Amino acid sequence: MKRHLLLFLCMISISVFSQELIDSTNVALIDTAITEMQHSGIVLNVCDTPNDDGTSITIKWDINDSLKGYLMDIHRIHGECDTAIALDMNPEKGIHTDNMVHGGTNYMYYALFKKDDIVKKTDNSLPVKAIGQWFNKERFDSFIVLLLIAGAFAWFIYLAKKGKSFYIRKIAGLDAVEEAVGRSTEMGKPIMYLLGIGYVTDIPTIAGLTILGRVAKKAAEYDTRIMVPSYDPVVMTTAQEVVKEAFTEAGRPDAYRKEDTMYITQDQFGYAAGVDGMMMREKPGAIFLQGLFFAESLILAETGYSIGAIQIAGTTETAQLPFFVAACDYTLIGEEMMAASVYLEREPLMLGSIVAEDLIKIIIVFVLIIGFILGLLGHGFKIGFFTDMFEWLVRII
Amino acid sequence: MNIIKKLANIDRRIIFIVIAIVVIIPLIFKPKFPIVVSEPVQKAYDAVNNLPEGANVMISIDYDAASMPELQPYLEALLSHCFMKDFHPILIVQWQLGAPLGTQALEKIAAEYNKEYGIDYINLGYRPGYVAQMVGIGREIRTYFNSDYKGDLIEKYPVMNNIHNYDDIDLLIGLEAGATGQVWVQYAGARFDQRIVLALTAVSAPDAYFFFQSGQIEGLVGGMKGAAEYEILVDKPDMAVAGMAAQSFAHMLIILFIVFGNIAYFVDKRKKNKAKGGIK
Amino acid sequence: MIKGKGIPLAISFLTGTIIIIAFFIPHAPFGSFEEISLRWYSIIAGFTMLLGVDSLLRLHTNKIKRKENHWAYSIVLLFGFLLIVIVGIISTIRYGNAFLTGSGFMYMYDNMIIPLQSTMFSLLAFFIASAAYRAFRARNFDATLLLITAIIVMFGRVPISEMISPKIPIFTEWIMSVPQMAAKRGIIIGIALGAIGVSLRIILGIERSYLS
Amino acid sequence: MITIGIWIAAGLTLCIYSFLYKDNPFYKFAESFYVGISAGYWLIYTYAYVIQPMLIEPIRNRGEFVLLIPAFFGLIMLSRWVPKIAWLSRWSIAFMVGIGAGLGVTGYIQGFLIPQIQATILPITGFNITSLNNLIIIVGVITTLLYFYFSKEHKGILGWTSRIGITFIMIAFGASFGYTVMARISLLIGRFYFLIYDWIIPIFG
Repeated sequence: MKRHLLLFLCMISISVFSQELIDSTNVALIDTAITEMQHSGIVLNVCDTPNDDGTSITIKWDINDSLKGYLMDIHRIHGECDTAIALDMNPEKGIHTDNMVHGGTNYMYYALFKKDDIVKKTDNSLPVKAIGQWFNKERFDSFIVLLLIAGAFAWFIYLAKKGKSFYIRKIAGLDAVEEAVGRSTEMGKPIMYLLGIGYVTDIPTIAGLTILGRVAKKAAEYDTRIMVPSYDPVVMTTAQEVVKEAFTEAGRPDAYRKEDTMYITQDQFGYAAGVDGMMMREKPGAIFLQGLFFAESLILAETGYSIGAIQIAGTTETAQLPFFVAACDYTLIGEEMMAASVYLEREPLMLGSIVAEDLIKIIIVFVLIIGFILGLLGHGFKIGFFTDMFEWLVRII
Repeated sequence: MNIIKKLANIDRRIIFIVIAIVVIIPLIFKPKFPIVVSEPVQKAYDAVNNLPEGANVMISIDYDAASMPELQPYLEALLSHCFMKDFHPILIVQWQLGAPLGTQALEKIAAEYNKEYGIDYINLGYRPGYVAQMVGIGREIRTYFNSDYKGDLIEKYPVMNNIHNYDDIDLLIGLEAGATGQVWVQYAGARFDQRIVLALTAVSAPDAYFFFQSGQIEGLVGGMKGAAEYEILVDKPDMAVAGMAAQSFAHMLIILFIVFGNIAYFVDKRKKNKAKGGIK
Repeated sequence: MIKGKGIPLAISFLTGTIIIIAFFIPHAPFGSFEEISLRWYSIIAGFTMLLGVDSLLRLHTNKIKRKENHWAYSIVLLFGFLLIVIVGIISTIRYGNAFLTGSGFMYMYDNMIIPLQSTMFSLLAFFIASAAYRAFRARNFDATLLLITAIIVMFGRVPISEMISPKIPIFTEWIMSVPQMAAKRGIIIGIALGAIGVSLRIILGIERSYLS
Repeated sequence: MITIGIWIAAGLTLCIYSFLYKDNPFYKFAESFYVGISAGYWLIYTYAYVIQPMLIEPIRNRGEFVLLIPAFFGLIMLSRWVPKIAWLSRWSIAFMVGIGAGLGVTGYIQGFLIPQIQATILPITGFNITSLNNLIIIVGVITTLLYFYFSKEHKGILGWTSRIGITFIMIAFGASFGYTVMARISLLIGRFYFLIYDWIIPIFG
């Protein structure tokens, strides 16, 4: 079902793109008007702005030396209506876009060049229309990459659905979850799970929520309290649901305490201070820091270290990872954290998507190696053919 | 051996006092240190310096009081630079908590150079929804900023006459304390080819080097040290330059801490190993 | 039926897909979808603020009612909250917008929030010093490398090293712009791929933990 | 002239710093107060910058009734208060997550992936410093990327390259560590600057 939807998506995109090719040729023929400048021979080009929604017209001109020091006004004519769209502009820029127009209407433009008392006027341009495009050609490269990635995903998810099993390597920090929860239980201390200061739309937060589900389930099995102080109210409500479901799955819905997943404040340091105080008071035996962390990471990790908790951290914020590496027992670095959620779920479709990501990585590595070889042969050994190939490769990317 | 062990288990509060002293004393006596300008800061300076006459420079305040010591000195040096060259700074704010900081610096430096509000510069203030805004400015800045920070319509101010979207902004300078800078690169840079210079807190600066190398940003000013370099470049040494002495001593102290901590660690480890050997 | 995950999954699928398609289509109405949806996002997020405030107030009023440990501080918290909200409402009525310079609300911002926030941040300097002393150990090759680089960078980025040899800052800059940059780029490419992966999984409904 | 405001600011600053001695009532007071006022601040903020200008004003003055859709999603978010209909809030969450996911895909491809790959295709021009640096960059990016290869055990060539990768990563982390230390010290300098020059020195004239 999903595979079909994905294919459908690709088909629509392709058909839209081919239609765009036809559109754009028409645009080039109809919408370009060239106007001569009085006395100076300056050419003013007006045309529809490409790759937009049809509410903008681009005006271009080449300035010559005789107009140095002049200021420029541009006027738009529509029927009887003459509107100044730019005043006292520096003409050296050579380009101006008028984005206050309606699509499909004919407009004309003229410019005034002013210096002291001298005013030079251009002829009115030929009528020009703004037209919306159905495909943004500047984003063609992104489109190809998206197709490539989406294709890889579709393929591996298809394989996973057909029952192919995939391997995923061991991730050290995750195997320690059991140990951390177990030790906390032995000591009769609660577990604290911090999702950082991201929102529910931030991907590390989502990965953190998945890992939370697993940790909460373990906690429920061991009958240990799990506290989730939150920074964002949406994350809080989502976390409540995740924990509740985990407790239900573990067969302990009665042990679920809603108030243990609480809101602190939506202020970075208010949050850090609040969590800090809570750590000092509750002395959790294990602390998980999985999500989006910024400057508060050090305060949290240092306090956690000082109360002697086992700490398992993970974030994508590279500036905070060094502190986690230093103060925590295990750290999931960047993408490891996202793979972690898959590793925990062991769900075939998820595994398939990780393999798809790995395939893209291999493609990137190959592109880089080809680039390196071409660069070496082309620029290092000065072989013209390879130089051209190298420039070509850089350009197409 | 005993001394090392004792020192290793020293009370945290002693460490705290030592670091406080090391920062306070140079702040009071203000010794002078030479400052060498690094390449990314030089590039940031050149990007501003080589702008055409009357250029519009959009400055985005994406930090708050918590990062003020790192970015405020740069903001002041940058504004001085813009006013010296008669560029038009257009101030916008993406972090609401930073709005008063931007306004303070802008009014202070504008008064120094006798610049007039609305003609030479403007302060558009804060609007919520930063990604939507960055996308929106690509089409028309008035969708989001139809009035300035006081609520006056921008049509009143000639400086905004010809400014509609990124095409009319010669350089965008983001002062960043978080991930907003990446979003500028991702949206204003990637989608609209806006030229960007970023000034970041030292925490975020290392993560912006690949943008600098790839040319997605043209210059990079990192932390108070970067601000000090910029102050030297515009020849207006101020708070950042004054802070460099305290910065130097504090770094030396922390290096010392790490080295000593590790010596204690290795001595301890060797002892333990010996003890183990003895039992065998 | 209606209570299940079907409708939410369909909503995620549709919004995600439309935003991706709209990215490539500048023509109306697609061209402005991205911007509109981001504004809508802000509005919905605004409502969720109420949930958070409610949770916070409920937690602390319960603490006061049950006279739990440190309940007196809950009173301080409620007092701070009510104080700024009342001042904010008064300022809004008087100035039309509480955020104008000179309002009582901004006075509280300048003299309470700024010092509290920036002092909280500067505590980090102390914690970093103690972490440097007590936690940063050359346990293995990786940690040793991390520490040595850290020391070089810390030394090379302050003027004191420039007095000893001008080559030190140059070497530091090289570390930053060559090996450091390369590793960060590798990491960011990985993160970008991972993020795209998670996003696609959400859109396709494979990742649904956020709905549980 | 030192105002009451500066005394309040200095007082709160010292309350927070008292935490360095030990957790104490002064710190707890400042902390609770901070959490309270920042929650209140964001509430007022949400009204003044989101609900009022983005929802109420456009509907009332410009008749943009389409905004009732996000308002509806916002309201059903509040269904969490009524356990019976709490499931409705999933719709809002799904909507927000959907937006995030859609933006994630296009934003990362256009903003990160393509430009960063392009910038890593660097020429090797011969035996010189630039070429050496370019070589190091290419090797660094490739090996770091391979460290994050998950579907194969890190043995043999892959083990060897990911070993180099983690070395690069540790150098990068070391550099980040150094820079972060720098940042924090700067903040301390800023705070002491305030205490010395805005508060203590004016007290003594």
